[in-house]
Amino acid sequence: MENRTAKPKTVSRRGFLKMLGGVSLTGVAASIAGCSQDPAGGKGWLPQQYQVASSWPVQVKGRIPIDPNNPSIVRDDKKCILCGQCIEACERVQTVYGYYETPIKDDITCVNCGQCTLWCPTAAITERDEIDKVVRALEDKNLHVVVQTAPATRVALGEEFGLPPGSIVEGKQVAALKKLGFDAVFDTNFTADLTIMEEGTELVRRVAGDLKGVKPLPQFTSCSPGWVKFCEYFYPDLLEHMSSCKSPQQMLGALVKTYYAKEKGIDPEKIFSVSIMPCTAKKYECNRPEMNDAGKHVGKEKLRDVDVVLTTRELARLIKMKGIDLTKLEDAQYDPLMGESTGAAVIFGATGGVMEAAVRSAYFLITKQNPPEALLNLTPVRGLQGVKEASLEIPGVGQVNVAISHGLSNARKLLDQLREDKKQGKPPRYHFIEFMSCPGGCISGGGQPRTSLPPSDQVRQARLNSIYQIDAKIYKKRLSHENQEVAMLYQKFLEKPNSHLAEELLHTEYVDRSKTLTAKKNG
Amino acid sequence: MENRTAKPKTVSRRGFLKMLGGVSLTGVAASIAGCSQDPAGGKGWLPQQYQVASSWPVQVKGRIPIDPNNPSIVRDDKKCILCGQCIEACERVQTVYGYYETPIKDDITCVNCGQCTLWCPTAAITERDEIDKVVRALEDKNLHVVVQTAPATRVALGEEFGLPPGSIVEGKQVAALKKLGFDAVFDTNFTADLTIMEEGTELVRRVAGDLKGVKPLPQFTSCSPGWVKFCEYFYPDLLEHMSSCKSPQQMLGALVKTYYAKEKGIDPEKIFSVSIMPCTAKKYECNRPEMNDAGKHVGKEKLRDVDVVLTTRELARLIKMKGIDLTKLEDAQYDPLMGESTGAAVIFGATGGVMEAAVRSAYFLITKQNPPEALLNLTPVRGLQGVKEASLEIPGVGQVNVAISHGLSNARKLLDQLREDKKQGKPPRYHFIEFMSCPGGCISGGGQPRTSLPPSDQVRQARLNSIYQIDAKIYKKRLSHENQEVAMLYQKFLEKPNSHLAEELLHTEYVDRSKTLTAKKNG
Amino acid sequence: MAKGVLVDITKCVGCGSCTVACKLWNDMKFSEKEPTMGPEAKLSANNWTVVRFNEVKKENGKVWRFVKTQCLHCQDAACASACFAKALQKTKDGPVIYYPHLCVGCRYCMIACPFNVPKYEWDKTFPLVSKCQMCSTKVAKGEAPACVSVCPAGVFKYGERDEILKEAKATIARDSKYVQEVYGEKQAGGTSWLYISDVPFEQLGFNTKISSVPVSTYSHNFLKYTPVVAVSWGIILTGLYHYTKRRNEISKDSGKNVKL
Amino acid sequence: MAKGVLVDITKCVGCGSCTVACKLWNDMKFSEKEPTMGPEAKLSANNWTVVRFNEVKKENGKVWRFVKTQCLHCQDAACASACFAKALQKTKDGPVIYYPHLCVGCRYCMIACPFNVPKYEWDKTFPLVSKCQMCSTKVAKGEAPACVSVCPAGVFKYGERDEILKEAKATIARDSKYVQEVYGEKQAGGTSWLYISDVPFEQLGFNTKISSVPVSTYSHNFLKYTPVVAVSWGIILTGLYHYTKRRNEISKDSGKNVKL
Repeated sequence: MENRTAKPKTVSRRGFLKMLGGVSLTGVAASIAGCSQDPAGGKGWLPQQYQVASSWPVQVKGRIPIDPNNPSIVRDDKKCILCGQCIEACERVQTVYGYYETPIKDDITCVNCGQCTLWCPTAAITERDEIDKVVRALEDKNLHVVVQTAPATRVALGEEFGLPPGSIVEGKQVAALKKLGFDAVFDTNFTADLTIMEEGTELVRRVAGDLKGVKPLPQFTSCSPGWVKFCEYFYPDLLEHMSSCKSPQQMLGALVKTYYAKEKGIDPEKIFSVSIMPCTAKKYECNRPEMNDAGKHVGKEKLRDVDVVLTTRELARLIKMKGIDLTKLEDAQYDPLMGESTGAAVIFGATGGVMEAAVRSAYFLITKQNPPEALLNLTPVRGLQGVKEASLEIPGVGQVNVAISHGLSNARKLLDQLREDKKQGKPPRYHFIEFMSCPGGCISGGGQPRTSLPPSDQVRQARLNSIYQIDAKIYKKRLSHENQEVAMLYQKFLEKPNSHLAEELLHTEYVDRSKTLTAKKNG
Repeated sequence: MENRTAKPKTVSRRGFLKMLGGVSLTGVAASIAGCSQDPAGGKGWLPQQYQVASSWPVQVKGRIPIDPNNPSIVRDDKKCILCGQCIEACERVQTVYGYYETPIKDDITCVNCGQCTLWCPTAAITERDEIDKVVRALEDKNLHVVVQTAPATRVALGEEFGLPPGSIVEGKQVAALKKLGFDAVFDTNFTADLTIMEEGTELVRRVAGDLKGVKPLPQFTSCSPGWVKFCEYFYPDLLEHMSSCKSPQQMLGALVKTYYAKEKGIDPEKIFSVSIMPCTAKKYECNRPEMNDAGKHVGKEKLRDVDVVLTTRELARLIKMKGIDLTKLEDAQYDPLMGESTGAAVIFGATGGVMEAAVRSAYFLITKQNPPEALLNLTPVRGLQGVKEASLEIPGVGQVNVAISHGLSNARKLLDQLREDKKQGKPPRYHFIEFMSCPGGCISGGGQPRTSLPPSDQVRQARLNSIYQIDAKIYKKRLSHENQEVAMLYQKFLEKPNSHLAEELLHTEYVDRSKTLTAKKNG
Repeated sequence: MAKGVLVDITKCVGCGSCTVACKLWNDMKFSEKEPTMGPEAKLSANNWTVVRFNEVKKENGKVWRFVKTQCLHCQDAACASACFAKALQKTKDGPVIYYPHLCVGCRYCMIACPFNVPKYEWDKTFPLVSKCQMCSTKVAKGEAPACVSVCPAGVFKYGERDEILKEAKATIARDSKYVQEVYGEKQAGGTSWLYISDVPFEQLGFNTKISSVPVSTYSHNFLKYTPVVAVSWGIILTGLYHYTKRRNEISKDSGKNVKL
Repeated sequence: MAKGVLVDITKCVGCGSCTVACKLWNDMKFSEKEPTMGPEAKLSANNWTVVRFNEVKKENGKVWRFVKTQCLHCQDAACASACFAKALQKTKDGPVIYYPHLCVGCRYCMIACPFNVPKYEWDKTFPLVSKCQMCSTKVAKGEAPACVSVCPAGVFKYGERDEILKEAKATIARDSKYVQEVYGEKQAGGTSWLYISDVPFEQLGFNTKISSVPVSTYSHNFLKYTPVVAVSWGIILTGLYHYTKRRNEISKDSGKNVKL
């Protein structure tokens, strides 16, 4: 560092103070200031990529913006080392950051998927921690605290306790939740089966042309809230394709404070509804203003269908806080009424799983017969390829074409194609498309354990294998329409799929969010 | 923090000093110590994964050991944030860390591949910077400074200057090197073609049974020094399969101080030989004690065949330091004598490329005819699948089986299989196996630009595409045996492939390194 | 020649990378009491740069704008002129830099600065003045300031101030969305940091009342009285050092970390 | 109950993760002058833990062994006994912790410690004593010390000292490669940190001459003279503060950062 101005007349602090006779303090002051003649600052470090002549570009840099009010994720600035990995996740994997123009409007675009929390090497970015809310609810004796667990957490939670990737801990997870004091432990699988009934019926109606003009083909799955928000932001013109079905979490939430409350005679206002999800976007989803259908149904609009969502990681921390060793627990069972599930439900946790489950039951809904063995192991829709397709013969309907994408960069491929096809007036290529926000599906959701950093296909595959193992080997049933508790729900409460009450509690609408950003033109 | 011992009689520093009458200093001292009653320490942070009750395991943690004398990589402790990504790279991708037993012996096991430098989010781990040595050599007027560039740097260097991944900057790289003052710029492609002649001839001899007992089938490629060291550490029993050919870098090094020196009439001691490599292991390779064959040949054993290796990243820094904008340079040509190259040589930079190049010329060596078009685009050996195989019909030989692996975790699959086959006395499955240390091959070597963090298949694929584009569209020739400068080298200097002089300068031997570690038993 | 940085406010997405880079490079801590981002973000002895959040009315709705703030590094720096100890010096490169070993703690610079940039380390036992150095050691090596180099959104242009200013003018001339002014071109005689914006600067918290006459012109006049004034100040500062400090401590509502 | 850590020297690969964790968690800087790893690694006021490299003869060759060093947290801590100001206190949890606000700077602890662990902050204006706290705030929350939690090689076992000691004994009994001694079981009356090794401890720089009688037994005797001695020391320390400091500064050969 050169100082190019004229050499200053050196009046040092020490000299100055000495001059004033403040001798006793002088020594101290001088030694504080030090005798270094360096200018202030520049004593720290930056990652190497930034330390080159500035006229040159830096390849991997900066970090994503995060709204301080983001319901899903938060960042601790002191842990941020500006490595740029969040940008890799957000821009390259999810195609969110960098896909809108500046100046921004009044929103920090975020689909809440939380993949950045899996990529951040210091975990500066984490889920918004809401363990306290759950602890307080559990301690409140006036509350009846209900919990549901997503399909994918049962093949990942164990990793937080030292078990190998993909270890199946379904029964231990239930046991831990009961030990934590939850009054009822339900399985989101139950509403995954219910989703198949609702969404399958909707699909059959779209295919049959019942919903012509309003709900065209292909039908999009709607259970991944990150994907839904992505579509609302970037492809609002295609929202008519989105299934009106709520996600399984929100279906269960709506049923807990209606059906369950009614069956058990509990005041819905006294119910606190928690869900354990592999997903940070679920924290955002449960806060969507319209997600209070149970409340509306019972005339208390302030009630939320789901009160708090904890990620798998938060559940692990809660269990650890309470000193419970998950690995040593005896397996326990989900509670009845909404605890039964089938293999078709558990595969919701895997990319392609919703598709596969839907095909099984759609076959039944159309043909009134159970699908053949080949449809129970629909290998073309499995695995980690970014975009997958399959073509199925269903008697009476003919060829049904389906596609699957996971990771939002892959979603764009199918969406851009559909947009282009529609512009050119071409008939739809697919009848049904499954979209999942996270690469690998929910098993590698933004709320899952950080078992490799950043997430690796090795770990994803181990969890996928366990999901398919539960479907094929562990559960007794593999077809959603055979779920007896779902049948009972229709019998006792909802009547039939897509009934008026089902539409009220289990279906939803979407928001055009394109006004909050200026999407970049593709290409 | 509880203090469970008996409450101490509080004699504060301030009180104590006051008691002594040192009042004037008391205030100062007290305010330095602060009035906080916390114990010392614990004011910092750790990545979140470490901040849980300790009885529970942490999934992603710690860091790899690095010998302070490691010739390839160094680490700056102040930038380390213990994220564990180096372990992901070293243990999961490369299967080095964690694959040996403790207690260790007298070596920090490292294959010098430098993948950790691509995974370290703060670049705390980097290549050992040797730019200074090159700058000093360039400034020394007594030295004739020669440089060679590896096949893969030409499709990556541009990224450091803001060009998109895979941009082809062959001519600009040469221009930059000339501008930096190198006296001759050679192409490692030239010795890649030469390698094909030497290694192809060796393969034909192994297949023909000329080397029976000594050099069995399959033959392993030997141009990736990380792979070679890996085999020396973990599979020394299979070293007889390793081709005796030096890597193209070391062949060129040996020729610069013999053939080139002789042709140009330059004292080999006055030549300073630099190479620009996508690889940190090349820094280690040029320091292997036996890599002084030119020196031995001319009677000066202290001469190194290659004096300094710079990675692509170091070259970029050097160019930036000198204020040269690579993107604005006019393309320049490699210097004659060792500047010609073919498409077969440039694909050395891609996984499967050495194999493909060898097949092209082996076909010629065996049949005396050039291979058919299908063999020039050997798609089964291309792409990013971890282990690839192909089976080729070569007239006169019959079926030739080849396999390719990249990323050392994939190498283990082929090596364990071969070991098992040999134990059971089975005939070899393959004739020829290409092993590359780094996933994707040299285009994603440990010395390449950190264009995504950690390295992504997207960037790897972009570079691969450019490599194959150079082969198919840019270079005039696609067959190593058509390289005229290689032919001239044999004519003027080496006589013929595998000649006595060729063996002396271009071939090498390997070291059993299994004594420096206790390899973990597989499984 | 003097370097400059152009800040294009329309491009900022509010990620705050620049604030983190500043902390990392200058080895300073984050403090929850002094946010570096958001509506409450303020420069302080410990925050050399902050990104202030603004919600402003625009056309038929509201928009969010983020304003990175730091020392503007005036071309003719009032702080440097006011500093008789030469602890603050304007360099040819552009940065106005601070030498702690020369500072006598008189705080004239704080009075002189029209942008209210230099801060006093009130919470230290022996406080000094503190402000952005524009990463002078990096600039001297041909590197951009830390904050500039890390921006993923392309907010900054770094280069010769003359060229940067030309570019700024060309940009606002080309695109009518911009306010037709380059903030910093003339303010206080011109600053090294320049801003362009699509929202009027006064709505974003910029001081738009600053004259284009370099403040140092005034301060030079004023400084002829320096020797006398300085000595008086010096005595006060030295003699009553702990009392002023204590008063300041007590006047803060943070009871927790009261020293002395 | 009192926690302990078992260090199995045979498992250490010398990565130094533990040294980095200590710096991160305790917010301390790396200094090139004071390496935390290698043959020259030494505890200092700024290095609460280091990993010392040793090349030792074994069987027919040489082997490398790495020894993590830090305060051993004696069960009956001489430093705590020697400290009349109670600035050092042995907790029930195991850690011997240091309260800066209680310390008078007498440095008796440094004299008392048989392992030469507490260090004086010679390079600070107002030096304090400095040593490993065994991450007492983490331990209190049920977490392991930072260094322990980050080890990728499984060198450490953290838990109740009693159980850890039992385990150590079982391990060395089971595997003849180990030296048949648990270092720290009895030394100085027993320490919270315990070591097992396949190389004799004296070859790895351990002080093997330490008696098994707690040093505090001596220091308690000695401490009955404390009041008088302390006052004298206090006067010397306070009055001659800057002179001793200066002497120490000058006695170092680092001319560069001489203060005062």
